[in-house]
Amino acid sequence: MPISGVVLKCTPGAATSVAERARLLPGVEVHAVLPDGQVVVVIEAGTVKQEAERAMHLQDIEGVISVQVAYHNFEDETTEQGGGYGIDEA
Amino acid sequence: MSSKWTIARRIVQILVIALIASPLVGLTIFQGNLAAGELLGLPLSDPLAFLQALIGGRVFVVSYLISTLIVVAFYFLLGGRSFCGWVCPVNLVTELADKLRKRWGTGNGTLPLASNRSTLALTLVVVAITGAPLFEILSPIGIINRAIVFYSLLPLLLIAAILLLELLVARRVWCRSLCPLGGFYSLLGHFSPLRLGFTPERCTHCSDCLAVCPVEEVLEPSLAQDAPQVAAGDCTRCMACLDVCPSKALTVKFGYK
Amino acid sequence: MDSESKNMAISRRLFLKGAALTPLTLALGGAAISAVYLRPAQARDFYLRPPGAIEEKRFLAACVKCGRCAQACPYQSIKMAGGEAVVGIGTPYIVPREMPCYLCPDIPCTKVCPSGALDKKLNDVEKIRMGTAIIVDRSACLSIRGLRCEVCYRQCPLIDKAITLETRHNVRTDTHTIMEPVIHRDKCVGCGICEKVCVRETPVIVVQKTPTLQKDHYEF
Amino acid sequence: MELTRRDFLKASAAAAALTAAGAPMLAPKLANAADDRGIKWGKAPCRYCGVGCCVLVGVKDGKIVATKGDPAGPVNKGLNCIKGYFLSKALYGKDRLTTPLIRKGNKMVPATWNEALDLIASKYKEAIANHGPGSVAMYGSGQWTVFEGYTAVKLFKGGLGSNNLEPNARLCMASAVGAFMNTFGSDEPMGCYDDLDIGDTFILWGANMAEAHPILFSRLIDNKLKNSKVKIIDIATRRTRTTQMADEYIPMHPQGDLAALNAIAHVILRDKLYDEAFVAKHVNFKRGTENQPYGLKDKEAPKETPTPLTFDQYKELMKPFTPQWAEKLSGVPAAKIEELAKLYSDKTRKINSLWTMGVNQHVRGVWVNNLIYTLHLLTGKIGKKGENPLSLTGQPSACGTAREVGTFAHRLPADMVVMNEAHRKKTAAIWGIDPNKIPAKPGLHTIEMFRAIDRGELKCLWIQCTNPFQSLPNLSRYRKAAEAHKAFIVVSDIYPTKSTEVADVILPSASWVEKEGVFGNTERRTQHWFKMIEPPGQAKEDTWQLIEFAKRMGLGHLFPYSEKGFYKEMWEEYRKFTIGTGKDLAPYEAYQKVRGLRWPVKPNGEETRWRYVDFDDPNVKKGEGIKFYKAKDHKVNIWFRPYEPPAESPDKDYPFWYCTGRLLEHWHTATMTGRVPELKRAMSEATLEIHPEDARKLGIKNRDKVKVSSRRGSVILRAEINGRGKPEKGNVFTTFFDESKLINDLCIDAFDPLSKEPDFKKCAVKIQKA
Repeated sequence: MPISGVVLKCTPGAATSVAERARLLPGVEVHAVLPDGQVVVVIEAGTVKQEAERAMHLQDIEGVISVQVAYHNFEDETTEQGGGYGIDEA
Repeated sequence: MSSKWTIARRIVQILVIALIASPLVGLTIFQGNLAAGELLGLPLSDPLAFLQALIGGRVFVVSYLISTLIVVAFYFLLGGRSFCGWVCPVNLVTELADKLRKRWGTGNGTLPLASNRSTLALTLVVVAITGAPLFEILSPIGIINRAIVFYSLLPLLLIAAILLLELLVARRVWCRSLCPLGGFYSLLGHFSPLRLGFTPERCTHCSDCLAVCPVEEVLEPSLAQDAPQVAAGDCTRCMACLDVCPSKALTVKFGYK
Repeated sequence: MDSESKNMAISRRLFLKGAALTPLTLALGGAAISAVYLRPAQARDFYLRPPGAIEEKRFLAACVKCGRCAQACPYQSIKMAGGEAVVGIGTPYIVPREMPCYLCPDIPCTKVCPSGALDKKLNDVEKIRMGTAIIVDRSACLSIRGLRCEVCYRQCPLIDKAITLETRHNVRTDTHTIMEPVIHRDKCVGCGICEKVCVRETPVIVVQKTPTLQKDHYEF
Repeated sequence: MELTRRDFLKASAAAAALTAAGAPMLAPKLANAADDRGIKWGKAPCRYCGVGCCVLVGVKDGKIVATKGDPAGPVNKGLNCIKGYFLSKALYGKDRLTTPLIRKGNKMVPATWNEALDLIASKYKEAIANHGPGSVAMYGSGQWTVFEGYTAVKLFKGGLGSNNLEPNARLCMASAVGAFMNTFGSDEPMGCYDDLDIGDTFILWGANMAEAHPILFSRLIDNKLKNSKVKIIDIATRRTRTTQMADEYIPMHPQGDLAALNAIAHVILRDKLYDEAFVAKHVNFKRGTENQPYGLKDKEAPKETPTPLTFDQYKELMKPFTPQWAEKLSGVPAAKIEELAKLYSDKTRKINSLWTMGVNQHVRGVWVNNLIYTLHLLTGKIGKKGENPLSLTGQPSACGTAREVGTFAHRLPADMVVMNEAHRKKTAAIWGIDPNKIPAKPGLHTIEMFRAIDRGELKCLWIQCTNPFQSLPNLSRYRKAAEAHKAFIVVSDIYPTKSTEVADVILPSASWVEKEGVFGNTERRTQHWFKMIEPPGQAKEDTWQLIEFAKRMGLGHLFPYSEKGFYKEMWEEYRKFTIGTGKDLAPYEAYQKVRGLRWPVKPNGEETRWRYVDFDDPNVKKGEGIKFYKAKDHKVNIWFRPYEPPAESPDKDYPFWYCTGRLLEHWHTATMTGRVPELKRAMSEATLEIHPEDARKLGIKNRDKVKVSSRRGSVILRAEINGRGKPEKGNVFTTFFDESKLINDLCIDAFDPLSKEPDFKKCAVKIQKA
């Protein structure tokens, strides 16, 4: 279950529209739009490859200057199943 | 020896309690209590409570004054401390204490009669200085009233304390000596036109009336002087002396002599 | 006669003793009660007075404890204090969490008050000032945490006047609105309905004695 | 703990990113792991409304010890309304039903499951033997899980040979279904909740979202906070909490929607504001049958025979519906109608229409739904991101169960109907039964079902998961019939209700996470949960009850699922109905891990947010743009629907409009929320909202007790003036949750001839001081 926390730096005034578009991408959750024009998102994906793809899509959004990964988790979690009621993500 | 006055008095006392309790069964003839109430639309207010509210709360309401004056006029006409003897529910308690005391022979002391005028004065002074309605806070009358209507039972401890005091220390100490409302009515009653008449010629000097009178200071001076009237404001108008007098030397008289 | 004179003697002695002692006792009692009375703040925390109650210190004197306001209250919101209230014994009070004031349009409690402790002339429920509601625990308020609760707001009899909802973006979810109940002290009558209906175990919105208004010169 | 592992990772990710961005104070607080020790967490959709919020359920020692909003839930992101906040308490009321009860005279006597089920089976057998399968029925719910609804459909339509199966969704969504079907050829919306986040113009037709769809409303308002262009227009007969936050409020007379919508269309046509190319490519015009009765007489069976129209004929027909004409009927000023027409056709605006019970509970409910689609179809404002009509549902699985599984008297799974032979054949093939077993004639719809009890024609009725003897209109007729025991009535529920009062057998049910289940919400999101706790006492889930009954009816073979793979096997069987229909559901496992998926689920397992569009729907090829592939010839219908008056209007004797509805604190008849002390305290009794001026004229003051009477009954309520809702002059409003009031008794049981959905929003009452 690769999960990463990403900071998007945006052109002035574009943060809101960037957040709006980022939210529409699969596996992307917008966590904050900061007043200084940065957008904080969390990417969730099935595989590291898919995750990288999703990060690329973020780069493509109009108004995004840079994509900076601040946190990255890619440990394989498949061994940890069976604890809860349908909430383990493989 | 008849006891028709005592019976009448008991009926009135119980009727008063019944009136106070009447809203509990949904009746609307009487609302409120002895501090202030409304009987069949007629507002009635305790004059001492009025004075305390006026002095302490610095509020003046005309209708409140009128309702107070109605009460003042009523007791002025009846004279003496007729409120104490006929209306006040505490009287039932102190008379019970008196009975028990006589049976057990305890607490035979007596405190001076006039001190309730001092408590009246003190109450008004405390109210004026602190704004606290001294008597309304302690009033066993209010406590009994609220116990009846609002089931506020804890303060009844004060009533129990009065009962104990009277049983163990001195007879009728609350009503005779401490109750400022009693002090107020004794002042008012002093000027009442309705008085106890005394016909010395009929008197057999049996002293039955003196024995039965709850306030010995009332009859004794007048009888000793063969005065035609008993002028004391402290007479509770219990009329026990009338009931007990074998020669009808005591009567009810209207007017000053 | 002998025994009689003896009795008289005793009574005279008692009389003299009483004459000295009684006023002294009474004076001490009065002083004690006055001392108790010097803690009015504590009494006020406990009491929410019925509508139209005059300033607390005067109210305590002006109220003759007749209970007519309580008898006139159709919701039994008004209770009569017992001995635990010390100086306030027998005075009417409202515990909003149990039964708040529902602001009867004709305000019957004030109409029956004989002594003026409750202002008879009060005719407009919006002019009642029993206190003011305050959110005492913002972190426990579900609405402020972004949940759709706002029960206090919807139940407020002066909805959109005494309590309004202030909306702001929920930064955490980024897709929802926080609808925060905001109390307007100039409009709040202190009826306590919000305190009664608050869904938290300990209500986070409670009616308090009107706080001292802090004056400054800023106007917006 | 494992739950939180994922959230923990996500929260850590967000925290790290926020710290990197220089705003660590915004970082989410990481849950203290020690707090969760020993608590096993599971995910589930909320038990209440159609919004479909996700919650996390914490279980310890076989008891729910905590619930919280699920931060991973896409709809609510960890938030809930106040009902959802107290979800677990709804299961732990003191008077949970825990044992089957059988009526002996006036008493309900505890019985074993065998006794109760044997009795029910014998009664059903007797009725079928003597009066045919048409004499037995089942009344279910939009709160049934998919499994419960599916079991009931298979049992009744495929087993007992009776189409007398109805969900309470007939009282709530039937009109929306009718219009989806006759317009698009497939039920349920093309758009989704994302439209609420990205659209900029929202027209609410008689919907109080603020209270009835709390979390969605919070999303809608957030859009407004972020985007100054957003405009929310509330068109209604009553000022509500929604009005308070809307940009504009347009008061309208009851039934005025028919006129106002027609006039908006008139202006769009008159001023040529329509999208000519879109209309030419995608739209057919039709005229339905007019002047249909209102279903006030028993056994009325109105039929619609449509006639095709050309665009020109349609334009000609629409000519009389001028804004001035509409102003008289609807109270909406002509200028406002012109404005709305401009707004609907404004190319620079993403326009959305939102509606729910105000439109659906309507004697011409399908018509109003049709007319809303007319505006979107004429202007081509449909099938776009952030621009769609969206019918909001009321119940957690009105879509997933009642509509998709098809528990209506005329429906089969996945948009199929009993009247269609091909549909019956397909169904029979999946079920492995003789196609002739399924009757071709629709069964009794809800109102007719309860009327048939009164007439003595229906002998047995089994009610599960709903409370009709509080919620039906013209209640006293149906209560009296039930009280006279004109039919054998079985009620499965979790608490005593106004319906168990009249039951002959009461069965204790398992609720929510006491069983495994699947719900489907408004936006086609299918959500799964596991069983987490045991039901109390002998309570059993509704599917078990039905299958045990089926066994006694000799129909056990219809449910050949293994004990271990029960839900998966049933799901996979049900899923067969959906494959290749554009309503494709995912394999069972897929739902166990995610917070729901919106159908049609793509072959790669991804969900579809927008239907009929080439950028998202897998059934539309890239480059095709919009394709209404479920409609005949891929063309959808614009219907000519004129104005017709309501079944009953105020008059001299009954001068007020009476409208009933829902509020935030309670759910429907408060069977569950009424057991939550906090909610009971927050809202304890139904009140009558009345306009201050009307109240003044009647001498009614706030909180006075008033008697409200219609031709059918009366009820005493406290008046509420200037409260949370303010009806327009001449209207009064009240809420139906209060079981001590039975306010629906006053409602007329008139219904839409097309959808058979009763009108709870319009009847005439008088008001007196009590």
